[in-house]
Amino acid sequence: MIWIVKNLWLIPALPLFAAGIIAINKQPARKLAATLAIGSMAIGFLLSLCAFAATLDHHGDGVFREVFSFPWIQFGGQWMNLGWVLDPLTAIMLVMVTFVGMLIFIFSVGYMAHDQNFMRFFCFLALFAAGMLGVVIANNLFLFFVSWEIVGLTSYLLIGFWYHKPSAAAAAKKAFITTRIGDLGLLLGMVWLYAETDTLNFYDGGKGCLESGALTTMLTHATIGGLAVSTMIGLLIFLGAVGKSGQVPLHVWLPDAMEGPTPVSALIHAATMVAAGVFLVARVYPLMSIGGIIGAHGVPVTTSLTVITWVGAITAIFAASIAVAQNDIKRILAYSTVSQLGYMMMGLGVGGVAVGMFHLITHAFFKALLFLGSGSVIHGCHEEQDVRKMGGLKKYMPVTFAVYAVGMLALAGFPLFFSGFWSKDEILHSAHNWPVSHIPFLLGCTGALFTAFYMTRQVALVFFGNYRGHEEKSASGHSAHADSHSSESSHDPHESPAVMTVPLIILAGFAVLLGFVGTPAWPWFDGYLTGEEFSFNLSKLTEPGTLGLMVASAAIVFTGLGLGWFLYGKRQRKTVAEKDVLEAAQPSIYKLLENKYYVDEFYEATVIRFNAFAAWLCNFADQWIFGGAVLAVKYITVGLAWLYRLTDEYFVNLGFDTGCAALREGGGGLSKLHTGRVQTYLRVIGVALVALIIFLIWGRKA
Amino acid sequence: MSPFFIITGIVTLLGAVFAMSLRNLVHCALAMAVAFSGIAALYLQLDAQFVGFAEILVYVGAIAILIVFAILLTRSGEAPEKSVLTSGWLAGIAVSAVVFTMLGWAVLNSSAIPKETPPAPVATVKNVGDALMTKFVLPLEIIAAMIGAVIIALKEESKNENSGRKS
Amino acid sequence: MTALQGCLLISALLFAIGFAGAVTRRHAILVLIGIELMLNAANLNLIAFWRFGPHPEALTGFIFVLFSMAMAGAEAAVGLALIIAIYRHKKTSNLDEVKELKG
Amino acid sequence: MFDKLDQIFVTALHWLVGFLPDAWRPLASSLICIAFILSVFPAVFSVTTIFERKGIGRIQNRYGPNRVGIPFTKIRLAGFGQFIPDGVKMLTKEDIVPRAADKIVHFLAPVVMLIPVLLTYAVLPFGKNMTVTDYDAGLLFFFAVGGAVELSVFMAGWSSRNKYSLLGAMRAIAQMVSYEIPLILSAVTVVMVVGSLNLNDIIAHQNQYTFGIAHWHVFTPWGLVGFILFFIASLAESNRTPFDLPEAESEIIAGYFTEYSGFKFALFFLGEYLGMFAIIGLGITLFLGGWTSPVSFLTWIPSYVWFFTKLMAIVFVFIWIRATLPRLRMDQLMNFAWKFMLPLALINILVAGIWHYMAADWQRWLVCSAIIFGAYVVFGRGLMHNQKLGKRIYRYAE
Repeated sequence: MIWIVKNLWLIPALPLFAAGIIAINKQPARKLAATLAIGSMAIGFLLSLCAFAATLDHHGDGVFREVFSFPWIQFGGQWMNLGWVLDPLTAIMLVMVTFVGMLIFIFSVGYMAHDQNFMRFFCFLALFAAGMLGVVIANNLFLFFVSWEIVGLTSYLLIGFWYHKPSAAAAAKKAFITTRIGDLGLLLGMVWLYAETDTLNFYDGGKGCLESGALTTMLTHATIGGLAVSTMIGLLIFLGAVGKSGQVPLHVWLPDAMEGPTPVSALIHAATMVAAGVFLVARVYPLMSIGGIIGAHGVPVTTSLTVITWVGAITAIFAASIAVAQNDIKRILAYSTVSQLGYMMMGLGVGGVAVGMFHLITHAFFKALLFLGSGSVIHGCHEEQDVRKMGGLKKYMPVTFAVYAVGMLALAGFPLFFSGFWSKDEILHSAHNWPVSHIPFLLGCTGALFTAFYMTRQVALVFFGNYRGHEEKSASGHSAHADSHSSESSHDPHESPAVMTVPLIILAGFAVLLGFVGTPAWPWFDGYLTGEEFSFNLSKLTEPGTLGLMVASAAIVFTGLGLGWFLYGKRQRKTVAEKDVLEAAQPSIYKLLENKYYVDEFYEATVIRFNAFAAWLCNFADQWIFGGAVLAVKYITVGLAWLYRLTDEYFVNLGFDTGCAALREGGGGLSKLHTGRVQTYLRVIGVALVALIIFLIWGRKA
Repeated sequence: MSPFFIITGIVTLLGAVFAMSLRNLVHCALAMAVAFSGIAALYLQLDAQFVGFAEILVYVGAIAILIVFAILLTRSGEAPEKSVLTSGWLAGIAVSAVVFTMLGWAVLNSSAIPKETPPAPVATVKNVGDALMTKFVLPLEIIAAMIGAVIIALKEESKNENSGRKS
Repeated sequence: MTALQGCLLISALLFAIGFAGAVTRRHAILVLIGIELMLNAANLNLIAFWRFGPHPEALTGFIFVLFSMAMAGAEAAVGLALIIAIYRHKKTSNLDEVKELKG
Repeated sequence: MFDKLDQIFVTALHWLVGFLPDAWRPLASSLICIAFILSVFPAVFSVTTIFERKGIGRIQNRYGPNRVGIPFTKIRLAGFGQFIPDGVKMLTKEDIVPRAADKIVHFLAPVVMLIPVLLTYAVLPFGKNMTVTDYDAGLLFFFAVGGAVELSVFMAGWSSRNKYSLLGAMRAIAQMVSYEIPLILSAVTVVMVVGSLNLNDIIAHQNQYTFGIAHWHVFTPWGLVGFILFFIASLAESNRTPFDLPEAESEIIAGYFTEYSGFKFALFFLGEYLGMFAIIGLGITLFLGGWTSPVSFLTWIPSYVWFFTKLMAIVFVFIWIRATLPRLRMDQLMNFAWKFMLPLALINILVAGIWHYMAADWQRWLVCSAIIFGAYVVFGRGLMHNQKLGKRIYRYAE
């Protein structure tokens, strides 16, 4: 048990501790808050590097895995043990989250400089980091779920940071509720898992729920539909991932989440939080893949994995098509993130953990880079977000342009030099070899084409052509902090300060370098994660299968880039109100895409209306049926009471009184009989005797 | 219905009538004594020897004397004032008449009366004594207790009398 | 008219006479005599039924009369004592005047 | 030979009755017996009157009547003819009836006196199987009929409308009633031991001899006490000397028969004596063995002889007592009855009970006599302690 495993809990604890101090602090100490937050992330990053190093020099067979658990609460006879695990998957995520987080913290110091709620912002950011890191290291599904909820909470707080904007508040609520629906699935999965395996620890020395013993029992248990219990639990947990990573049915909250400040979008909705869903599927991959028939490339195929693949593929193509028709710079990137998440899910489904995770890591860097880039563009254009009002920023922001171009090429998947190409190629390669069906592969290719196209459209609209911001300066200006910003004399966009551009440059560097880690020639990343032996071998590149695929994907990328440059680069857009080229060509399809396939309206129509109706029904029932019952009881009791009084009054009392009076008269009458004269008594006795004799004789006769 | 039986019957009835109708109380008492001895004779004829003698001893011997004493003590030996009967005497006689007709009618035509006269039962003093001491010992003791109670009551009675006179 | 019926008739008549006397006569002692007569009529009845009844050897009627006589003796004694006491108190033994419980 | 002598009267009776047809036999025999009683006992009565007057005379140191003899002859039969002139005198005296008297009751009184007394003789056994009617409850019959005498005394006293006679009658009744109880109770002791009310059974019980002496009841402790009580009670019943207050000449003239004279007086006189003879007869049968002889070797003497000798012996004692004992006051008389006689009689019953159940040996005698002696001393002391009997002092008229 190396020291780092024992102290792994320090990594999430430090930001949590920082968030605590910032929250308690009354006066706005901006410098203290910033240093605390960034400091905690830096130390966390160092510790993550140590953990990464520990996993690296492991030279046993199989995957390095160290577990540390401690008894937390006792219910019934059993003790619930919480704890954390250190294995390559955790190490990589730790390094990625802490490094990207640190850079984004540094960037946001500059970005939020003018905001009064600086303290609150950094407190939430630190809290978010703690939650995310907790998710990464958790060895217990319960601890995982707790941190997962903290992450959900902080995303709600950060999206709704500028809560005085109604749209921000609504977006925050929307995000929170949709993720919550997903979390419900996760919760049910967790409970069922606990019911099945009596433990929520992933790896617990053989007894954990992801280890072979528990997995086989779950496999054997069959549920109603004939599906194995493990698949059902897998799908329920995947539902949580769908909610958090914004897959097709529950993706509606991600684009609206752009209401929050750009570093938030960058950190949460690009790099980390949305990746948590993918990380969750990767973490419980053994559960998903158990019992599957091993495909051609040693990748198991099970029902849950096929479901994941299909959902991933559909989300990819769906989000990519919408991104093409968006005009808000951040919304384009948001849809691009949804599409890339779909790719990751498909990668996990077809290629296994390594493929999915490699794309996740590379995407985290270049998507963070793009978001921060858009952040500095917005910052430069005085909070302007609509691409139609920008243009020609190449001249004003040369550094941002350069960095942004690198990010765009990585995302589009420019061959050989950029990481995006290698990770996407891995996914397409696995999808191609997927035995179940070829459609996901085709969807993946078209998705890649769309990605290249909308990225070039965006870069062209933003950085090339002439600046269209002057025309409607007076009209727009809806952003709240615009007044403090107007102090800039010339209304031209300006370059962002160094504190913002330095992290951009670093990120750009990584966006390029990371690709080489997972090339087919030197699959270090794959070996690291799965523990298999690998060697540097250039000839792998030229193998017929991989080479053909690489050439095909490169061709796709070039066509997408050319198409985009042809439509938007050569004929620059002149005015803001000018109709978009595609809109002119195909207005109906463009309208459909622009309105996001009317999914929101659809939900509005069904779920919201149903909810409203249910509410109305409950109200009606409460008021009339139950209320009515109470009223009825009231009237019945009142009636009964009245009845009792009546009977008591007239029957009981009256009857009793008349009875007493009759008795008294009777008594009086009888008393007259007692004259006191003995002879009268004797006479009466005589008469009685006669009567008796008659009775006896007459009786005898009868 | 032997002649002797009829004679004694008539004697007792006459005695009873005179006991009830004579004006002078002492005569009534004596008539009563005659009636009682007549009844004793009837008992003897019904072969109830012991009861007959007991009747004479108790009624003629003791109660007659007692009643005579009472008459003397209440100074009503002499002929009383004008009317001897109480106010509602007519009703009384009517009721007694009705009672007699009822009893008579019942006796005469009731079916339960056995026709033949069974043999004379042997009621010697020995088996009367045995019966008293075995079957009827409880009533015997109760009667003895009763008489004791009466004596105790009378004793107080006499005390009152003394006090009566003194006050 | 069997002997039994004869006896019963005599006792009935005795009873009636006793009752008439007890009810009509004014003097208290005479009422007592009437009652004694009625008692004797009853005894006569008892002995008659004992003599002519089904089980004379059981001696029930016989002994019943003995007890009744003992009772009659006690009763006469108490009755006369009462009458004497009333006479001492009220100076009259005329039943019509002895009506109130007062005094 | 002696048996024939003994049964002479019985055989005579049967002989006489033999002449009549069966239907009439019982009636005839009873009539003959009645005749026998009516003749014998008045005779005995007349003789006793003379014995009495001569006896008392002798005791008072004077001759009794000795003048009456056979008329026109000098033989003066030593006074034994006196009863004839007395009788004639009684019959010829004028019968005075007071005006205020209640005629009927006055007339009926002596009759009602005689009837019960004569009836009592029906039950007495004069000799061996010489009882007129042998009732199973003979003793009860005797007391029942004896009880009726008081009624006549009352009639006599009340009917003569005379304060003295009424007072005398009341006293007589009180005395007779209070002494009747010890009388009956002492008789009860005999009944308890013998176990039967029939007088012949009682005599049969006494008719055994041990060492020549008869088993008379008087020779047993309870028997002795019983006889003495019986004797005293009978004295009182027949209003004889110590208890003759009712007709005490010096007190209230002749008691309840003051207003009687002539033949009614004679009847009263006869009734009194016959009552006495009946009571003595009963005493003899109960305690002195009736007609049995005291000693075994004298049984040849006829049974009736024994009966009458005992009778005359006790009559003589009565006369003796009349001559010697002074008269008792009314309260002394009543106290003696209720405070001494009655308790002693009850104790005697208890002793008879013990006697009956203890084994026949000397312990029985010792226990019974001890109890009786103790009772006598206690009751005696009870009576004595309030009489402050001092030494006799003689007071002569100065």
